Amino acid sequence: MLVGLLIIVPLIASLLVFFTKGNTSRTVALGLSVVEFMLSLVVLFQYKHNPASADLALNCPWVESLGIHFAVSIDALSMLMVLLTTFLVPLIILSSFNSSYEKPNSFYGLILLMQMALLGVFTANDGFLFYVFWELALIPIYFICLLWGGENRGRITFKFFVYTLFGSLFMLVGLIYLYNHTGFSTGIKSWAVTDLYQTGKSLNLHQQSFVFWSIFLAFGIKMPIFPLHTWQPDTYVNAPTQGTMLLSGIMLKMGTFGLIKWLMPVTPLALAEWGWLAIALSVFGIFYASCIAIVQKDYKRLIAYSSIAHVGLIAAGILSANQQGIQGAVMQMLAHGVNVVGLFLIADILMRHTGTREMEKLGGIRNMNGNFAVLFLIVMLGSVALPLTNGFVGEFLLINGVYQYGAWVAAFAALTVILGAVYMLRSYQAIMLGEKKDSAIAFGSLEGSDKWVLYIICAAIIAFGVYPKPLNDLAEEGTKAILTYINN
Amino acid sequence: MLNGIPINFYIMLSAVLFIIGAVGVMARRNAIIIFMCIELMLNAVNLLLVAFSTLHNDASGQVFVFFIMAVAAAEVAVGLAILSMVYRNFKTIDIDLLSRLKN
Amino acid sequence: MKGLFIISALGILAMLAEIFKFKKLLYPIVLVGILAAYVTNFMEWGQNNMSITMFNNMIHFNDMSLAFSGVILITAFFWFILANDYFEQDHVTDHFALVLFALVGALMLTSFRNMTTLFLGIEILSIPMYVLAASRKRDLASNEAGFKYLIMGSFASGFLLFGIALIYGATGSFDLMTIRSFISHANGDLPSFFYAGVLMVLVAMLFKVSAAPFHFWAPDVYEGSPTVITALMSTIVKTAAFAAFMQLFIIIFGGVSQSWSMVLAVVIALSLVVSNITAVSQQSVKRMLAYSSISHAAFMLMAILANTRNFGSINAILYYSLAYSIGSIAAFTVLYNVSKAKNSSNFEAFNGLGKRHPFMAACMVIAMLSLAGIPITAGFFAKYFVFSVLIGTSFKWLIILAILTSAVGVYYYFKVIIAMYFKEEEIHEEVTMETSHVLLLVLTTLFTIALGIVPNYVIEIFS
Amino acid sequence: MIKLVALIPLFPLLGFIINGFFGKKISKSLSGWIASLAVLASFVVSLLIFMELEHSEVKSHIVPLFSWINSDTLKIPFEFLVDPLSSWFLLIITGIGFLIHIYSMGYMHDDEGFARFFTYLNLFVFFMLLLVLGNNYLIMFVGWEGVGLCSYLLIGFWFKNTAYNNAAKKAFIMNRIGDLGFLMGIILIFVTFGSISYDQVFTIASTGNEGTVTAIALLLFIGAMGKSAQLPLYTWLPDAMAGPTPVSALIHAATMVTAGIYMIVRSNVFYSMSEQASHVVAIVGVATALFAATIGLFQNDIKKVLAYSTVSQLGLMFLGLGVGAYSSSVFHVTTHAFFKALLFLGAGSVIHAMGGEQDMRKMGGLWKHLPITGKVMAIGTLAISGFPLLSGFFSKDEILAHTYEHSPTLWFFGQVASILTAFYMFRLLFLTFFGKFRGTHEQEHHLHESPSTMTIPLIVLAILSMFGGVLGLPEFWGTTNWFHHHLDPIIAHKNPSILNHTKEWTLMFIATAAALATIFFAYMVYIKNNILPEAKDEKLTGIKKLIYNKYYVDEIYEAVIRKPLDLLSEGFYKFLDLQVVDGIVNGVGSAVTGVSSLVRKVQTGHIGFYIFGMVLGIIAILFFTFIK
Amino acid sequence: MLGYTITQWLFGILSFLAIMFALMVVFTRNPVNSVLYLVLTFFCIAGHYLLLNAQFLAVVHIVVYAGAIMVLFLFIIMLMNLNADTEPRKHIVTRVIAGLVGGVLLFVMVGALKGAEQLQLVHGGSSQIGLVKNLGKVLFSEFLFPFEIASVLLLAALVGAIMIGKRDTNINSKESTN
Repeated sequence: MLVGLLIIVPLIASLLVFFTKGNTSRTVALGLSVVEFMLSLVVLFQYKHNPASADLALNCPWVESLGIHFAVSIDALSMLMVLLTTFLVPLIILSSFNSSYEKPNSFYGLILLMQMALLGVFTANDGFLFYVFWELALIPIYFICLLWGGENRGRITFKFFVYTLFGSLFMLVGLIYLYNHTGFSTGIKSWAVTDLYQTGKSLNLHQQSFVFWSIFLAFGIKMPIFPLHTWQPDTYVNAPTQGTMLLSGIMLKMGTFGLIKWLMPVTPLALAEWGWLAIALSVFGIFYASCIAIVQKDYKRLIAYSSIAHVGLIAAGILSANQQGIQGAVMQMLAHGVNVVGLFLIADILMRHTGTREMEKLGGIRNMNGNFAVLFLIVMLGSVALPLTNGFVGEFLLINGVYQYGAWVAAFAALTVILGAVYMLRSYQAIMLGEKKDSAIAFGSLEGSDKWVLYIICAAIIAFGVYPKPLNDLAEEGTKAILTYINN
Repeated sequence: MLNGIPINFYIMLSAVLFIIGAVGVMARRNAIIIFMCIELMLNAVNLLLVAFSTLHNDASGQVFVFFIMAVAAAEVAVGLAILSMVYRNFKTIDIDLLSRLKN
Repeated sequence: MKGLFIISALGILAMLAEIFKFKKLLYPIVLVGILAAYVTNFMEWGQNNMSITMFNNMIHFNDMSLAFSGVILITAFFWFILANDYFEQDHVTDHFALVLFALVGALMLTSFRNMTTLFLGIEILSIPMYVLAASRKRDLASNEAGFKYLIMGSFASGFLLFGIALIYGATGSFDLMTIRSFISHANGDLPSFFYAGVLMVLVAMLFKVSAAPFHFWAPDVYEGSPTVITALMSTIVKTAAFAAFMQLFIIIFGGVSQSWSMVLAVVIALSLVVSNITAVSQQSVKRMLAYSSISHAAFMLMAILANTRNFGSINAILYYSLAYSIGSIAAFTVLYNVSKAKNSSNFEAFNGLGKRHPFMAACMVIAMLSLAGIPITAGFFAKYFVFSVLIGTSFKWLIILAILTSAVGVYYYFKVIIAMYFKEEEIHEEVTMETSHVLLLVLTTLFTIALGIVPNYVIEIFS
Repeated sequence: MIKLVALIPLFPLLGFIINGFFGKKISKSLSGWIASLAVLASFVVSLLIFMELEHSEVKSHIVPLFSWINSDTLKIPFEFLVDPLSSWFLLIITGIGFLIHIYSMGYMHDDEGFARFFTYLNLFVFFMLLLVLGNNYLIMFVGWEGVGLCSYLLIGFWFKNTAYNNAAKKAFIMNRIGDLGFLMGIILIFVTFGSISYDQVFTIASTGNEGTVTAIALLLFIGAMGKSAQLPLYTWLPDAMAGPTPVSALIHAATMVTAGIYMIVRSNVFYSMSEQASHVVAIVGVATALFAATIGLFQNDIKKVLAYSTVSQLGLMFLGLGVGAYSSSVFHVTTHAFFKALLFLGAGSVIHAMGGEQDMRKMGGLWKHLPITGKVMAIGTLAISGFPLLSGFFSKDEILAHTYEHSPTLWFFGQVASILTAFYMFRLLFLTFFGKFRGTHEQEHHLHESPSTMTIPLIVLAILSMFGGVLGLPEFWGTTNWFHHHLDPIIAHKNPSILNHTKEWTLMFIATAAALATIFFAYMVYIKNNILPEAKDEKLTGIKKLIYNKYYVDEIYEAVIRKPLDLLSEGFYKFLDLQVVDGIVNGVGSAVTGVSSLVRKVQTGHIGFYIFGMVLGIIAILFFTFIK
Repeated sequence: MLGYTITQWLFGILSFLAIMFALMVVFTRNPVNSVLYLVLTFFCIAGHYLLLNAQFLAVVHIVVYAGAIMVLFLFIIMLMNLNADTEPRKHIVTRVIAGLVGGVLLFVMVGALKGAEQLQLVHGGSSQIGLVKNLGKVLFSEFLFPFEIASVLLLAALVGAIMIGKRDTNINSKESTN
């Protein structure tokens, strides 16, 4: 029941927020999202206490005749993703306190609606439900980007929408195909995830390949991996900061999460047959996006490309299908979620304080605000996966996992260690260091909410870098569970 | 009274009439003539139905022809009404000039 | 069965209203009448033996036809609310009568059991539609629309009749059940002109549901007709046509599907491509909706193509037509009000609607999402059912094509959304809406979402 | 006490936290003292632990802290290892670290970033301690990257200067290149042995096949090359002199750069197993030693000379490692830490006095102005040059002796590097302290000896540089080499000396003679003949120019790596991404629109055409059904 | 006569005439002539009906088509004053193509409609089905429902025709494009 509450609360919150006005909207939204975070902590507590608790699973028939159930549950993996979501959403809301948006009620309502959909995606145990939530997550973010985005938002958000929708329709076909093959022995068709696993395995290579690619396409676009990524930088740059945070911090994880839960265990044969290609794309994407990030001039776009690089490594880790790879991917998903929100907030702060994100025009901000420089530095270090920051654990495990798939692949993938440092340090230097440029002169001290968000993020970066055990244990457990499905 | 004509002949005859009607619809510009060609097509069908009716010694074919006639009459009534209205507004019933709605 | 009679009576009543001077009362009477028809329709549910003996199996209301009648009646009810102020003009009683007569035809198409009733049903449905399309007498577009519809409709009727004649020739009967048993007894030993007949009937039906390459009339007629009539065409007429199509080709000609399924597949593919591609460059929302209706027709045809025996296809079509009708009504309601205020049905007319009239814009968004097939709207499940029945067949490539074209489809649906929320209005014209229309929008939007959340009640009808 | 080893990194961490959060709010001296005392506390604990270990029977103690990363079979606890090697390094780090902290209080006194400086220094000490204390490779890696970060922060300490920032960035990135090798090495260790904890890995190391072990050793060595500035990853170190001088002393001379040595000594099991890897280490070492020494000959920046000298000395240490003289290398690390820290700090004192001037061409005759500094610098120079009985003499000699044992050729090159070292170091000494003052009048007026916070550490270090050699007196003198015995427990394969005493004596003699001759030569050149380096860089020609410009290695990197990478990136972005990939996506979009505007033309509006289309459709249907 | 029965002769002649007249309908430029040719075609078809023993239907056919519908056509043509050869013709290419398409359609249809060779007209003179009595029985029993519902059709057509034909009472009523 708890898990049902987890999904319902943001929905109710979103409806409530729709009926507020002005600044109350954001306060209410923040309050409710914090409540949701508390709730997720309760869930965590419950999970730690008794993972098999009935509170953590909900399964009621939805469309009985089609075997569709509203089946959601918390396992280790979804617990982590839920925590990530509920942790980030209040931060994202808080980070918006210094921007004034028109129609704040709609804005925050949509964010909370999005949260609901995301939580649904992460907890769904029914293929159909997963798909529905998956698509549902697209709509609020589309409107967030369309209504509050930058200049070219019409065209760009549209491209984003069509691109991702296009992918997910293929996923739908793949899922339906699986569903149609369920109940081979019993005659009862089912959307339950375990049934889909079994069905997937019973298919021959040809069929599995069909399923694999049709589903992979959706995830590949969402993450995104090379060469399906071109919607992403434009969208990130044009979306309002909070939208970008949602997109990169959480929504991106839908793809990687989907890969782990909804693809890997389903098509083992196809994975063996085609995994190399998917990994090759992911790994090439790391190098490719890192290189591109190096030559970016707009800081937000740079982060966007860095995100592609990160997610390439995550995907490669997942596809290498071993404990370290997947666990690393999970850890990196959490870390990346937190870090990238921090980075985009920084981009937003820069924009707000200096009016530009062009790195050529920025410079020397450290002279004006050392505090900000330190916070920025910490977030950046998290992003380049320095040890004792949260990024490191995941990255180490990921490279380890990929290494077990192929040493040279790993070596190539690990170029991100170097290239990541190159573009991150370059941008940090360009923005913060050196003599102060004109744009930096007006850079005063940070507003309270920005500061707090950054504090929290930095605290998280360091805390979970030094002591990742709580998350890591969950990730390990979740990975083991998935691997038993994959290997059986 | 008149045995010995293969049904094929009737089928072919009505097919030919039907196609002549269709060609008329395609080839003419005068809406009334097009209408008449459609009537011709319907009559081709009528003929075929009657032939089959006799073939099967089944009256329902002929009854069906009644309904076609009724419908044809109704269609003509409505059609000519619309046509005259079009003529009123466009001052022509040349179908090639009735092409403002396009693309 | 009784519903059919009630509607016929209502039609005649409407006709007489002018003579007996109760014009003012007519509107409520009609609404109540439609509800009554719906209720009686509903009450007949489950009694499968109605009227077989009474009418020599000319017409037969079983659960399936009742379900489709239900869809048609619900849509009709909504439509009458939409058409509320359309009827404030001249010839109100005539309009009422014509629409009601068309409804009679539509109901017949859900329940015919004989080629005669099929033919009559189609004509009873079509002839009032020809008139209604042309009903703005001094509007050249309306004239042209009515005229085109008439000519092409009659032409298609010719093919229908030729097909029926050939089938009659081969089987010796107009009775569908007889034909069906004839087919199953023949074991494939049928004269080739029988197949030609089937194909000609197919062509005629494809024309009625406006599938490429028999779709040419649809965009022109939709655009030229008065908006409310276009709404009628794209909902009730389409549903009825599909009910007929489905009965013919799943139930009757399902036995000879090998003769028509490939043809149908190609037609579907062509329709998907042509409609979606063409819709992209439309400037008029109305015309865009016309092309979109072609693509929806293609989707419903896919369900027919799948031709599954376990009611999967029928469910899919039923659900699809309901979802599509409701969504269309909502879209047309907004379009009607916008174009009334702005005197244009182009995309530009929608500019800035998101700011000016958020409620209307929101409803339009839901409608567009539904038409685009995005969860959790009704349109999504509609597409889902189609995919799920088709995926078991050898026509999987059609699904891929459908996805590709759906992505294109999103483009033009979202053009409306982008116009409403992203573009600025150039000249401000106050868009006002009657209370009844607000109510209608609320109803249809809720209905759309409810259908998307709990589709059970519709799709489990035949399980 | 050993159980409390966690205190050692904890003190600097606390210092870091206090200074980090409150540095701006408290007075400069307070923050300086907090930082220094934190390191002192660590030093005291280290010393106590060292003593305890010395008297303990068991030479290796694992102190678990908490479980860090667990992934199925990969279990990485956060635990510390106290053994002779780590305890020795603890002493060096905290000891020299403390002295440098004290020195910095004087040196950085006027800097506005005073507290920040100590924050970074403490953080550095913390990471450096983690590096040597960790009981598995990943904790070493943590420290490894951590010190890299601190190095980055401290090189770019004066962040307004773009050149400094570039140097910092370069240091970080070059280190990262090495780190990547290290990381891959760690992973290969895990994949091969199923663990990365030293105790577990080393006990089963012999089960690994030689190819794998070689790969591991080489990957680790790549890491060492980056951190310890070996060819070809050395260029960052001279640039790193951009940082404040105490930083150069602590990080870029005494401690961090020796992390590579520590790592290889720690992993000596692998290197002992792999002949090839050892060869590579030795060759890279000697090449670096020689290469850097030649560059050092012509540098005019006082710190750059020291930097190249550091690179060269590190090369020498790697040579020692490559020939299996692990403890000798550690010994040299120790003595090098003494005298190089001394030299850097002395140089710092000079720079301090000169008001920031680093160019030796503008110095000279400082001996009388800076008496203490001059003297300690002289001691340091003698020590590094291998002047008999000073610390450098013993440690360098050990390495060279072992090298000779291994390969006389390598020994020769090592010896040459050593001679060059003596030459440029004395060049430095003579140019700086002797002759006439060549700076501006204002500078001359300003010259003064540094405050006692700076001179005291110098004196302490000078003493250590003089007498540090007693730790490892050569055994053929009949004394015990304490150092060897101390490190014995951690060396897997000891190779006892096969040289006879005569040979050892000969080698020692050659070394001494060469050093003295070189010193004399330098004296002749710079004091007697008073030959000064060209005042203008442009006037250099030929080889000199080549060497002065560091063999254009930076330029080569620029041309071979950076430019192509930038070009590739631009190509990826401008062409592949925007044109091809996105072009395809957008192309599909515009293709649809384009096709659409074509297709819509089909809808001509003519009924005749429509009917025509329908009939064609019917014909097609009938044709394909019945005729074909 | 040449081995053909009278029926066959009659069939041949009637068919020939029907086709000829039908072609004339299409090819005559003057609409009035077209109408008249169509009436002739209808007479030929009525002849066929007689041959097929559908006497009643033949009569009805003449009455309805020739007597009513065609008169209506003529009436409209006269009303619009189209009694001339001035109708603009489609482009010659269009017409040729139309003819060709017709030919192809015929070819395809012939291909499609084969398979009836084995079926012979089984009943001839003895058949009573075409008589009024018989047809009436069928119409009012079996086809009662369509018969009744056809009244709806006719009503609809009636209402529609009236509505279209009627002049608007208020000419200046709002007229918009919806």
